[in-house]
Amino acid sequence: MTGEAAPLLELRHVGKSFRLRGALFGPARQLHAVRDVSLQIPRGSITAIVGESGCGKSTLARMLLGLETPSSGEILIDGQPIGALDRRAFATRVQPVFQDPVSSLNPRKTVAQIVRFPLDAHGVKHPAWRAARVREVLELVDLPQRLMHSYPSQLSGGQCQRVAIARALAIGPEAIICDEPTSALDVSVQAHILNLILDLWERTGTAFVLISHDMAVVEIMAQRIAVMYLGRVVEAGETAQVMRDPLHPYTRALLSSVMTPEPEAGLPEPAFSGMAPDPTDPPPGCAFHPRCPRAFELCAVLEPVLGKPAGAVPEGKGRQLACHLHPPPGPEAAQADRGSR
Amino acid sequence: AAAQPAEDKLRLAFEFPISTVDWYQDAKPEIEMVAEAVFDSLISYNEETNAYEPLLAKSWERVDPVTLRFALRDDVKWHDGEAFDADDVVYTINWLIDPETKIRFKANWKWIKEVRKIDDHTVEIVAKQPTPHDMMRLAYGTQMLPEHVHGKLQDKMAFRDNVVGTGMYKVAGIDTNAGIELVKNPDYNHGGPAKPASNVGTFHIKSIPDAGARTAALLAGDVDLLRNTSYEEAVALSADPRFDMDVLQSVSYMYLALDALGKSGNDALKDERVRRAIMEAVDRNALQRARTGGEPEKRSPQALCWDFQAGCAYSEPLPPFDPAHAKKLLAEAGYGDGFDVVVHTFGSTRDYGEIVAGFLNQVGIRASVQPMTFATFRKLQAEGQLGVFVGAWNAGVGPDVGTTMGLFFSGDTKDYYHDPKLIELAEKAQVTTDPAAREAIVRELLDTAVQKSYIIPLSGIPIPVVHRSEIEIAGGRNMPYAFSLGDLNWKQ
Amino acid sequence: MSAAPLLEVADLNVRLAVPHGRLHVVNNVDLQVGRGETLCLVGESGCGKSMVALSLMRLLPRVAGWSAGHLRLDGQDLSVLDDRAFAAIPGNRIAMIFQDPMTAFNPVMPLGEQLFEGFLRHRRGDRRQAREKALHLLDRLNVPAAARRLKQYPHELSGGLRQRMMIAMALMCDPALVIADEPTTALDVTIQALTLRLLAELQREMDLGLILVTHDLGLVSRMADRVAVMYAGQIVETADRRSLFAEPRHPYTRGLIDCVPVPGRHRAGGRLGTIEGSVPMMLEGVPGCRFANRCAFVRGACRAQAPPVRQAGGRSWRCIWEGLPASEDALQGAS
Amino acid sequence: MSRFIARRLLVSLLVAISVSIIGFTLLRLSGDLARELAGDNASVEDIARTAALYGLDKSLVAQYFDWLGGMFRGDMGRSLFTNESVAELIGERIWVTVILAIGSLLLALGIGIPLGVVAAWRPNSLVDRFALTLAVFGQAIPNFWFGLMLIVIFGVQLQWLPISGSETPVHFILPVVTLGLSVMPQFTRLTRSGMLDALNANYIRAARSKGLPVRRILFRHALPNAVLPIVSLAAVTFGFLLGGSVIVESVFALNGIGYLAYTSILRQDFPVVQSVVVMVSLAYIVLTFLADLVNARLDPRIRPT
Amino acid sequence: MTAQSVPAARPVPEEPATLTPNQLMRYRAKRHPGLLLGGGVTLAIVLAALLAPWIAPYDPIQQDLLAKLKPPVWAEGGSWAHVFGTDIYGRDFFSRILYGARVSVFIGFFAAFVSAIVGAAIGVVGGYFGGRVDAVVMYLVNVKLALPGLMVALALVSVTGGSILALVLILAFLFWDRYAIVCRTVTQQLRGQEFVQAAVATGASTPRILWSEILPNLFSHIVVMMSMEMALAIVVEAALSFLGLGVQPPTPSWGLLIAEGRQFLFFKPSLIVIPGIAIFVLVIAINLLGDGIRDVTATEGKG
Ligand SMILES: Nc1ncnc2c1ncn2[C@@H]1O[C@H](COP(=O)(O)OP(=O)(O)OP(=O)(O)O)[C@@H](O)[C@H]1O
Ligand SMILES: Nc1ncnc2c1ncn2[C@@H]1O[C@H](COP(=O)(O)OP(=O)(O)OP(=O)(O)O)[C@@H](O)[C@H]1O
Ligand SMILES: [Mg+2]
Ligand SMILES: [Mg+2]
Repeated sequence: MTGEAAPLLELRHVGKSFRLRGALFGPARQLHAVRDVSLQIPRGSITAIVGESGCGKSTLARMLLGLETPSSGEILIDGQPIGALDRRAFATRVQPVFQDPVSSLNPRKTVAQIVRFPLDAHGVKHPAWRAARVREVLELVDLPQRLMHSYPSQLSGGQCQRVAIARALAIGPEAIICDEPTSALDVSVQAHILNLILDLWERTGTAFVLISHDMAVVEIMAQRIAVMYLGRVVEAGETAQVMRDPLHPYTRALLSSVMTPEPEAGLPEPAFSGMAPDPTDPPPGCAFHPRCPRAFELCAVLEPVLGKPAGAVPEGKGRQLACHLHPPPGPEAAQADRGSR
Repeated sequence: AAAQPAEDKLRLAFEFPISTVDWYQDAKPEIEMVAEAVFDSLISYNEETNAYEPLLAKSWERVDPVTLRFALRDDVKWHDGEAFDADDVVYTINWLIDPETKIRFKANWKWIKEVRKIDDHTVEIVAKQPTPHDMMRLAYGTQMLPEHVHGKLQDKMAFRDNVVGTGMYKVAGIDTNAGIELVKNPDYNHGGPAKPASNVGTFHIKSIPDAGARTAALLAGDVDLLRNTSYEEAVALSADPRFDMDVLQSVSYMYLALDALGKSGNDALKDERVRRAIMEAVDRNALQRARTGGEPEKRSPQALCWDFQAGCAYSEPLPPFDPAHAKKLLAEAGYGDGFDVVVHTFGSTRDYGEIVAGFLNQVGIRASVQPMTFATFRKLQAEGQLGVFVGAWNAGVGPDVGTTMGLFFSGDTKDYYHDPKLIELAEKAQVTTDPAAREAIVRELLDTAVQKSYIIPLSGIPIPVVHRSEIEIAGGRNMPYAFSLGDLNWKQ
Repeated sequence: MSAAPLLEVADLNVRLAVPHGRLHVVNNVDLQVGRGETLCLVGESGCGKSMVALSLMRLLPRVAGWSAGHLRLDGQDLSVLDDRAFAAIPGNRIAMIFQDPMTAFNPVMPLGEQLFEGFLRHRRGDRRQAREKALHLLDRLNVPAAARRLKQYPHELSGGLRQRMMIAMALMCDPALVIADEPTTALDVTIQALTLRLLAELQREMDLGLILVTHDLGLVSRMADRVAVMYAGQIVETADRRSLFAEPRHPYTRGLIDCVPVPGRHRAGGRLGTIEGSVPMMLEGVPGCRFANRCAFVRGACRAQAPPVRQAGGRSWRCIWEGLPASEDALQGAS
Repeated sequence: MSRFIARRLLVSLLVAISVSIIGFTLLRLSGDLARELAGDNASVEDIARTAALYGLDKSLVAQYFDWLGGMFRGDMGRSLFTNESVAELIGERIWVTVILAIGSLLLALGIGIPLGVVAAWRPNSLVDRFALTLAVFGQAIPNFWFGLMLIVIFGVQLQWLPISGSETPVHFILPVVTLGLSVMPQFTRLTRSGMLDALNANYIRAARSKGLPVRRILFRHALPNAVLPIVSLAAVTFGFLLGGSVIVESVFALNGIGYLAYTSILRQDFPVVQSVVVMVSLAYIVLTFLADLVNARLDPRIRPT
Repeated sequence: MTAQSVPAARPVPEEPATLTPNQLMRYRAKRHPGLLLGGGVTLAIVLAALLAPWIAPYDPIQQDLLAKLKPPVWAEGGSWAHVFGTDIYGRDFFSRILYGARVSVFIGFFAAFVSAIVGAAIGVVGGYFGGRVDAVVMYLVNVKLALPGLMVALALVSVTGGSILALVLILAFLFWDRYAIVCRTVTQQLRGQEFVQAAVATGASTPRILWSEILPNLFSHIVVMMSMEMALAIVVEAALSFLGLGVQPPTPSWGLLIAEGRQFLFFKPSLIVIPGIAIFVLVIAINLLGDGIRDVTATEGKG
């Protein structure tokens, strides 16, 4: 793979808005769930997307899966717009794992039938081949063969999630999009699933997109992370760097709110106050400014663009930021810098 | 509450809601039953003597083959006190024959060309052509309306709010929900022997659509008389000392007709032997007994007309009940294994249809019954879609065969025989005024119909009536409803 | 703790009648909470934490039955009260904060009324007093535009605000003990910290006993005074916060702590620690240690009979091991 | 709010138009009215003349628009058979049906809801069993049969109650009971399931954690949440009762619009039938609309802000 | 020590949590008295209906005008020759009841079946595709709901005549909307569920998703509704027959028998009571069966 090869998946200025019916009464409103997101998912990587509830993570995931078409921008796979691709062909390359292990599986089917479904859908007719593949992927996710003919209601949450992963693996995708795969699970089960994902990643070379709201999880799993706030990516970069030196106030807030087991630490300081904004009526300027402890006048007026952060910041590979505190180098950057002290 | 002659009020229940007593507006037999008590025709028909009698007209004469002249009574008052005179007759007849008038059965008066007032108490009714049943039409269903009330109304329906007639009862109230109340008209004395006044002071009529509920109402003492019940129920009810029963006789009869042209798609019926077999398979006596509890009927038509009807003549006996022979005929015709057939019936003829189907099944014809609404039945009949059908015919509602002849042998789509001879005979019967000549035509017509097994009468329609024993009913009428209100009297 | 604890529960048992048998969801649970003390009840999903909480309030599902050796609140044994007498306890002396503030408020009733009704019932006060009390609490909880909130309906508030209203609702009658069942799992991490702080502040201020039910060890490590770890209906270990995290005595506790991803603390190959196997059905007649089938330190005796409850240094644990070997490898060496 | 109403009105209008077209075509497909009106021995010319007189010779579309135009002017046409104004026919009868419907609905609500509440409070208890049994019975007994049995018992045997007609309020007792009991089960079931859902909801647990008395929990907390679908069902049921009381009206001799429609159907008097059908449909549309507004009042989540 | 007694738990031979859904269903079914009773009675009636030609002692349309209105065996003058007596045409009433079951059950079943297919198809399409398609579906449902069903049914029967096929279709027309509404709602819920999303993400064709992911989850809803609607269809058919617009004689439906019998309400009450009870028992049985199926197929939840 040469350095300049197109990434496996690439989002270019992708946006998605929903028309809200205005719950019976009131006018229809536009909800911008995702706004102008550009992101690259390299082959064989684990990329994490983190952010608060409602910031558009799932919507992004659904677009990556082709379940939702972007209202603007485009998504490329191997440099090809996915719109140009046959829906089925695309599906063989990107597969999902969802949050809720129970609703992820059809309650009326056995494990074997569930895992076989993608094979059926893609016309793998030969029964022996099909059965072999089912057995293979179940082994891969470390699920005992005896559960082959069980129904989801007979499985534990962790087992269900394994089945879901097995199903995603069945047609050998190049990327698996995991939308909060462990947030419904207990820590002990979460540990199993996360370990499993790491194992699979090592063994199959599949790229994973891991969506989560848990910085701690992201930290140990992903090479790259993207932090989202209200539909936008506000900071992205290599995990180690972002963790060590978060630039965006929101990223910092997220990091400082993580409660790791540290008996001496006490409850973290609330990183910011104020309520989460209404996504149908986002604040002008930087969407974070009403809650940002370091906001200044410009923030309320001008929306910062995502770019390479400048200044004293160590330049990491692919580090990106959207904050007036660290404006990208350029003519207007000087002006923005003035207010930062 | 029991019936109390003391209160002098007789209560009846009809099957339909009654919102008017004006038969022209709502041409149901029940309405006519009431209308007859409120209104009068020019003449009446005495069913005992088989003769026309004076009513609103004192006398009449046939001026020429198309003109009838009536001398009207000068002592008759409308219920509101106005005098009845020739203007009312002229108004009524003119209204009936006006093409713009929206009433049902307008064909009943299409024979009338014009009506002339000669003087205040003399009118002439002129027919378009010699009409043998003109008197019958004037005696039945042609009731006189008050010009001074009816004539002024824009919306003739509003007449029900202020009903004015000349008859033996005045309308004291009409309300869809409360029913109709009729009180005796003390001034009524022009009825003569054919239409005598009843001794009942007040009638109250309400509607109870459900048969079970009607019976319940009789038992609960809410009504005093029950008509349209089954014979069996009538017998059972009359076991109660409070009640008596009468089986009255209506002029209507049931008939069994076959699609001899095969229009309905049933080729078997084209075969005369098959038709004959069907007719021989039906035991008409048993069928009649079933409806009268073993009593053979007082009257049962032996042809498509009643003996008492003017112009009625026939000699061919009806097919005997002979299932063995019927089977033989079927075998001869190649239907030894029977065939499928649907017996079409409507409303009240369904019972008979079921019995007929039962008989047909016994000779191997697989018959099922298709009951339908009257409207659908008439439509299918007119379209020639019926195969075997049991119909009811009111015999033209009067003592004359006139209108019956045109019905079955009209030559149009509702004629299932298209027998040129019969069509011609039927037409002739309509215009032949000479009684003997007409009888000859009718005889040939009816005999042919039976010989060719086109259509036969099945039975008269006995109407069991259960009533409180304080009531007596004067005998049957040439009417589909068998008796009129005026026929009900308290026992003396 | 010198004085008698605020709440003292001994030998609490809860049984559930389910179609296929009788679930022992809470077994021989002993608990103590002092005034101003926070006890965290921690354990995996389904281990019976909520059942413990609900049984203290007598809010168990209809299919449940309970028994207790004693259940003393401020010295009064609540377990001997009949339902009528007990009616004065919930909402008044013991209050509860529920997990999901979205569904724990009646959607068609104004928030104000929901806050007031308990007060009106137990304090026999009038609406004005209730209002004052509510406004005071909301103010303490940093709820903006508090007066207006009282007229609003639950759906009109954000999750964080709703949870603070819920806390206010629990505190309306100045209870002695508050049971918070996973009060922040439905909230975003950033709001979680804020909410917990406010709760902790109020608790200190009002000298409340707090039972915090949770499965989040991180939260436990920062909130608890004492921790009770539950596994399959039993409390397997009780300790003060520091010693628990410093030296877990029960294998389950240790396994649990190992599972938690901690930035910077990677294991070999970047993997997390795990506990193999899954929670057993809590049916009748399970002999031996309930954790035995998942335990890395299991001995033959573990399966045969229930392990003893050991007590030392203010902590107690339910294990045959007095102190756990340093690791499984050490165990291999030892055996 | 106004947007919502406008939307609903537009949909309602579309529905109403479709209903009117269906109502209009219903009986036109069969029967040869002109022949029927002209009488048995009418000739072909007579029939043609009659058809022209009644406007039956026009195209169906033209007839439809004539009728629709009339409807907008408040003129529903005239019965073909009695020449009576349809508006008057309906006007005379509608009250009987409305009283019957209101009475039955009140009975159904009055028994059904409390029964459902009690049943839900103690599921599988004796009361619950009884409520469910009653519900099943109510569904299983054909109401024409039940009506006749009531007549036999209370009208004929005991002679306690009048059995036919609509003269006094007492006359409505038996029909209201017959009809009311046949629609009651739905309310019991819906109340029960709504209450069960509500009682299983977290907010009930929260309310109980406040130590509130049972009565308040049942009626102040649970019932308002369970009542929303009941309001909708009540509207739908009222519409149903207006159009579905044919049998009870016929058994108890009530001259309502159900029976009017039935007799008119029998003789294919389509001006009457189509007007009744459309009237009942409109009533239904208006009622469900009102129910939505009521629910919007009751439920703050859909209330306009 | 105080305690509240634990409600006694029924002992169980095996551990049902490890049962497959089908096994669990069977397990529950065997312990569901309503289901067993309802199912048993329904089965008995259906069998009686199917086997009517073999078990009926007489031809149900065979008239014997000499033996009319014979009382049933338990009444005075009754005999075992005619267990339920005879009707006004002397037809054996027991045989007519048996054959009536045939017609009632047949009409009820097929009306429920046809309406289920139509309604479910419409509902699933609306629920799955949403948007305009759903708007059209809701519009259809609204029009249907706005029409006074019984009146329309009466009008349609009067136009088409009471052939069994016509009745089935008309009753199906009366009932399809409930299936549509329920299937639409359930489909909407299912569509949002992650397993359906996963199926979409595998690139499976829409028909395949509807068939293998949506339909199996609708099945129990449909079966439960079918039982309710079948019961209702039987009652409504009876009502139509009662009004004289039902099936065509001489083969009777139970409703028709009631209609025929009502004139003997006071003198031969057996003629109206027997078919009345027959309908009652069948409808209750079907309802019990339906309730039972619902309980048995319910997905597991707490409580
Ligand atoms: N189909 C939809 N119609 C309307 N709004 C939607 C739709 N899907 C998502 N949204 C809205 O878009 C915004 C982003 O939603 P999304 O599910 O992507 O958030 P998320 O980051 O995944 O949140 P969570 O952490 O809660 O899963 C939310 O405000 C949500 O309400
Ligand atoms: N109504 C009920 N019927 C049957 N079983 C129940 C019921 N309620 C709870 N259970 C079972 O009781 C056990 C204990 O439940 P409990 O709610 O106390 O767990 P928890 O520790 O609070 O879990 P979570 O963290 O998921 O809230 C669980 O196994 C659960 O399945
Ligand atoms: Mg999400
Ligand atoms: Mg819990």
